[in-house]
Amino acid sequence: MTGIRTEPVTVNLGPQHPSTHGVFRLRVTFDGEEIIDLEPVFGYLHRGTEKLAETRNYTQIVTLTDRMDYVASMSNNLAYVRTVEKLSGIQVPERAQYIRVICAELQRIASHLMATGFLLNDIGALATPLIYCFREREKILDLFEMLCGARITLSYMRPGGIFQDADSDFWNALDILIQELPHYLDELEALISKNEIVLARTRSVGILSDADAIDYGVTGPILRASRVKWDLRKANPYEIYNRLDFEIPIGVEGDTYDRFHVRLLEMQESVKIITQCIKQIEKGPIRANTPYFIRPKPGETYQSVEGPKGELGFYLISDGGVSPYRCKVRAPSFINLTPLKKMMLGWKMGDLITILGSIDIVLGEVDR
Amino acid sequence: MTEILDVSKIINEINKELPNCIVKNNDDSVWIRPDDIKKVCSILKNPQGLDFSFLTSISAVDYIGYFEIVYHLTSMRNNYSAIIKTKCYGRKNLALPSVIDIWKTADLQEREIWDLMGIQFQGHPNLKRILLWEGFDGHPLRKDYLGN
Amino acid sequence: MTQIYFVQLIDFYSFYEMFYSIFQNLGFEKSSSWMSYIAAGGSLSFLAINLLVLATAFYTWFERRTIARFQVRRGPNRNGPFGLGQPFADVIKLIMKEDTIPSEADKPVFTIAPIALLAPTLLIITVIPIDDSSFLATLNIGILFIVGITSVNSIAIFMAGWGSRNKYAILGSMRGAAMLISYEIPMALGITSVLLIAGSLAMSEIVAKQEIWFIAVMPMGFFVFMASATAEMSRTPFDQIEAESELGSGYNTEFSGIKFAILFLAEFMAPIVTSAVVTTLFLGGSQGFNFLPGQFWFVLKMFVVIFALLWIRSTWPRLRVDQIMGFAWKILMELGFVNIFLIAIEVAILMDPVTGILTSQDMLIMAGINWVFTIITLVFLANFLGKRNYDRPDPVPSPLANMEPKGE
Amino acid sequence: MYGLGLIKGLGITMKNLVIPNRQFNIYQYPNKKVTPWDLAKINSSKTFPFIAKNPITTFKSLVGLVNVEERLPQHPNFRGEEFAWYDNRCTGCASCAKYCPLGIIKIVTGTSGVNSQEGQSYDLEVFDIDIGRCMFCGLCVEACPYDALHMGSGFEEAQYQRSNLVIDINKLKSAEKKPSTWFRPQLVKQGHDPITGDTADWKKVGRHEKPSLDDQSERWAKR
Amino acid sequence: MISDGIASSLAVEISFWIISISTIFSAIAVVQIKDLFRASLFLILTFLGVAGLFILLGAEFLAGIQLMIYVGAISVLIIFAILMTREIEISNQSHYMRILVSMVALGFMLLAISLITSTDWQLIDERSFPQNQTDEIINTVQNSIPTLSKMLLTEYVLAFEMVGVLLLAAVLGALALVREKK
Amino acid sequence: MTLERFLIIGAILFSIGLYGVLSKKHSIAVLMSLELMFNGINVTAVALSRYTVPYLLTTHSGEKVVQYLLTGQIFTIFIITVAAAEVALGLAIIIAIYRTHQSVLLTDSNQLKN
Repeated sequence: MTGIRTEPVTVNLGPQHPSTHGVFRLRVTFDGEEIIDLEPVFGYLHRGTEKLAETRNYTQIVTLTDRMDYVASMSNNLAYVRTVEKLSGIQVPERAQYIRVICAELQRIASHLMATGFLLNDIGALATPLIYCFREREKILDLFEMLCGARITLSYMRPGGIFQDADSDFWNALDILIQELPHYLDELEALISKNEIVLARTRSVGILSDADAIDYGVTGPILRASRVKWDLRKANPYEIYNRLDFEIPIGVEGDTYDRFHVRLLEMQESVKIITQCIKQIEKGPIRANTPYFIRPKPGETYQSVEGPKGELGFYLISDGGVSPYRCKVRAPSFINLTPLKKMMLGWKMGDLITILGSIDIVLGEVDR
Repeated sequence: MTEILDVSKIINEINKELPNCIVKNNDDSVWIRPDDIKKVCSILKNPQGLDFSFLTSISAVDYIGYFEIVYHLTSMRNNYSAIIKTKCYGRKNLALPSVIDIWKTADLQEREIWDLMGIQFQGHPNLKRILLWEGFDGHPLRKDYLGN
Repeated sequence: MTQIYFVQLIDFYSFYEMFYSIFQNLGFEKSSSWMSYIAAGGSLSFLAINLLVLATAFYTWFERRTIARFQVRRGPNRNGPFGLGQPFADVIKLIMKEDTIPSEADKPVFTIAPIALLAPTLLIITVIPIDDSSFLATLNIGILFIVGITSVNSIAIFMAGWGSRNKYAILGSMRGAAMLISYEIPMALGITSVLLIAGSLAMSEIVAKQEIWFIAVMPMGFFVFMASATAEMSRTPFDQIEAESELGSGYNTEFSGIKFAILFLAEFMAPIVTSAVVTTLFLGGSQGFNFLPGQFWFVLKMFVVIFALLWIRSTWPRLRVDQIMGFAWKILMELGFVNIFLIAIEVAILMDPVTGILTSQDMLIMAGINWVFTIITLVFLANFLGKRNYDRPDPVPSPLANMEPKGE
Repeated sequence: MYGLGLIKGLGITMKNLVIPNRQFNIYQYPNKKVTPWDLAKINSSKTFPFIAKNPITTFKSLVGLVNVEERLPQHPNFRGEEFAWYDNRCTGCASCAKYCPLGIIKIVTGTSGVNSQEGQSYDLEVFDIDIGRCMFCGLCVEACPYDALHMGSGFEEAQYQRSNLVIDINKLKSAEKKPSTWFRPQLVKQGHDPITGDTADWKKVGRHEKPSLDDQSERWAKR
Repeated sequence: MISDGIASSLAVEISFWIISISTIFSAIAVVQIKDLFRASLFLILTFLGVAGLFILLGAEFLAGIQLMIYVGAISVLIIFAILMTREIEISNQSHYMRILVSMVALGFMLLAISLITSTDWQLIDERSFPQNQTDEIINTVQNSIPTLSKMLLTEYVLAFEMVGVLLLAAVLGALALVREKK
Repeated sequence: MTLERFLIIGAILFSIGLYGVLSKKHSIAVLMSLELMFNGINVTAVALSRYTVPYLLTTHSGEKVVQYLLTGQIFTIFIITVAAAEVALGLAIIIAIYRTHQSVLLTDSNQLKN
């Protein structure tokens, strides 16, 4: 490409910037409008979750995981309690597993709605699709409020199950939501994914090839957008996912549009999963008999779930005490940022924002 | 279901090319000599061999006497996983070869380990503090870090 | 003409005569001429500024309410009836805020920039004929004046961006200047096609010639003009100058207090002024049914245009900066040229060579030809452009992953 | 066709503008503008008689000057501030303090007091909850073996100073007892709803009742 | 006749002086001010002043053109160039010969002024041409745009076309010069 | 003094521009001064066309030559157009020079061939 070369300008995008999705900072060097270099700067929200976890007992850490990916607390809880259960050999009752899966999928819809809305906001749609998305997300948050009394920081799951059974309010509201949601998702798709301006802004922008995606270790919708059909719900079925029938949507070439479209499709799959769960669920206990102070045998385990952002894993090492010896979090948002430079170099400033938006980071998880 | 690959297969594969680099092993993980970690990783990544194309995560654990670096590997094509470990002894000037040439995903994770555990990765192009600021004193995830 | 006049003719000369007689009666025999010039000018400016500022205040309320409804929200509704007091509360808040100037800023440039942005917008309204009269109705270069005056905007945006010594602001103002210059060309082309039929630069003449509204006569010209006017006032989908998700706030990042209020005023005045210009050029100005005065029809048409702008603003995302420039140079300019070419041929054939008059029958013929031509062109362009972006293969799973357990 | 998507988008936004049930569930907290129709409903009279009787109020509400209070709808499960603490259930065992992940509950017990639930117990001298640092996870409530501590349902606890955010024992004692039904299935069974203003006394909230004297003596005697 | 109405009033006189003084002041500022960006802003002020002079001279069309091209296009181009070359700090220096040059310029100005004032200009008034054309002349001068456009496309059509070609060539040349080869 | 004062303004603008052209180091400043000179000439041309009687008008008094009253304005239109072309080219050259010499000062670009 030829063009007028000008002096490079270094711009600090963030930590306070409307579309860095938190306190993320990018030090970008522009040549005119084109990105010639960039360096992500992290740590503005670092709270030392892993260190804090070493001084708390296994139940208390659930509250810490809420605050990592704060738009998808359920998935964090699920990933954590699954690791603890594996470490200490707790068997979870079936009803609890079903409710966990329903919650995780609801949370996935909520998180994807937020990602889609903010991506559209980054493209410049003046918050209209964002608010349509939030309208639906709000209903899911209302469901969570019925379930566990909180909307964002849920702390719903406990090692061994969940702390409280869902009552009839919840099931009725869930039925209504499941009936309405596909319609709204279709409308959202019609509003956005056929819009020529969105296509012009996102198609073939920030392509990440399949080999690169695996090499850079990205997971979740970004990996699937790059044609890699890899989903832990199918590849390594946890809870009761092997009893459910659902598809893994993949993208065409791994551009921003695919990342965005895969999320739209995944939401519809999640609706399917929830419908099946509602049909299959039976009455029963919701929590295994676990002591408050869990003392697992010395050992270590790594367990991961497919969170909305990608593979969310916990690596726990127990020394036989009441709190883990080491608690390492494989945070998908953090690792998904690795190919940032690969995706962004050579694109314009507007593309930088959309590519970053399509990765869908949450700074609570990036910095932990 | 992602299976954990039989350790003997990994040992065979490594021993074919690099004998004497395995320190010990148990049911699910293999301990490698720290100097050979890069070569072992490239053997494991080999698409014709075990094809561990995906590095799930790198973790560092401080066992007071030594540090253990844990590599969780996944093969996406064959759907199995493995755990490779290595030990670094001492508290100061710890160094380990970087695997960033083999898996690019090691970039941010190795930086994080350097930041929080203080293990240097040789060959990493941009080994700076990541979550804490430059000029921070100490490495807070170490067990002997007291803070201020 | 049995029209009821709520407002007396407010043009410069009626003011002048009024003041002239007043000064004559007061006893300034000799100097009454120039004094009444100054008085007339002053009172006209006062009127224009206050009218526009009030209209802008109302417009901000209208915009916020309308967009809020589009976004399934409520919008401001607390302050006074229907939230109508909100703009005034905003102004009071902005005035009372601390007026910060960055220490590195180019202070005089930084200070003058808001005024330089506001003044051209204010000037435009003086030549708009609201019901057969305007503040300066007799200006015979009316539309040229508008085009010339709007080009000052880019300088003002440059001053604001450069003066605040902020990288976001400079990026925004560089984008702004490039974009405003580019879109002036299609805008001028759109206007030229109007002038070809109207045969005059004066705004009142253009209105008088619209026996059939020009939007019906030349839809393509309207499209070109509307698109470039939207870009000129930098609203979605062309709002690259501010682009709040990319540049923070673009050229007005560093402004606060009363300076920001003035920038904000200029920015929100632009849709009013633009819709007035569009109404005059394409929607027949104050033409309408006789049972209500012309001002009413004019304002009604303005509201329709503003509503359409808001509808678009609340629906469409923003284009990228190179796509915007490409749209101006590759599509709009060509469409503008084609439109002029077409109109020129039609005018040359249909116009009475002696009197130079286009009858309404002629215009109907032109309208028929132009609509057919426009639809054909747009469909052709759409298929031509759309092929590449719409055809997308089905996804093929990558061979690098296999979720089935090994052995199966 | 290229360009149709844009027009379709315009149609969808217009649909959302026009159809009323597409509107976001907006609660105009803390008060709501009302129309004359709503006012008539609130005063439980028919619309037209109401308008005829109160023309001034009708006009005022038409221009949007009449407000009525509107609360945010909450589920009874909502876990909020204003802990509900029943001192005659509490034995001062400090399980809550032990379970708090942040360690913000401070309990000091004195010499023996009497607990209505279990007979003898410690006397609580200090019971401070620093809700400035509380994250409302509810682990303390979950830990309480005697159902003495409950989450509240309030959320309007803004203070000018952080030190005012510490709830001490007097505040806890004197506070209105509106426990949330969170982790208290017995309250759900009773249909308790703290948002409508239900208060619950200590007998109502517990999982177990005070045993009669005979029961007690029998229990100890069997040992 | 032509000097009737607007041109004769004192208000126009006042505006003439305001416009001309500010024009000359800003022209001096263009060459004297240190900061090049501000100098370019003063250049814009000069352009605006000249547009005002055009309006006073009854050439509204030219004033519009002046606004469009000088203010809207040329000055923005200049500012772009200033920002692109990024040497505002070097600023608006003069070289060592400036005193000599200023003497030359001053001398030229004095010469021109003396020539202007000493020449006996043959001004338009009613006596200079036949009575039957007076109305036409007034119409031509006061409503000049139709006449101008007609002249551009009849008498000066060759020049008009050539200017168009020149502009095209200039645009292409500028693009060719500025483009980087790779 | 109606004509003369406009002419004097034109002359002053021209000589200020002349001073700038001859004395400035910065090439963009030179270009700006050049624009000042153009403007001085424009003012002069329009003023002359407004106030003086064209030669043709005096000789061909019987024919339709009234339009020649506007010759000065036509000239100005052409001058403005040419100025636009000149500025575009000039700035392009300046940027090209800046790219090779890393300087915009005329004193620095004293080689024809780099």
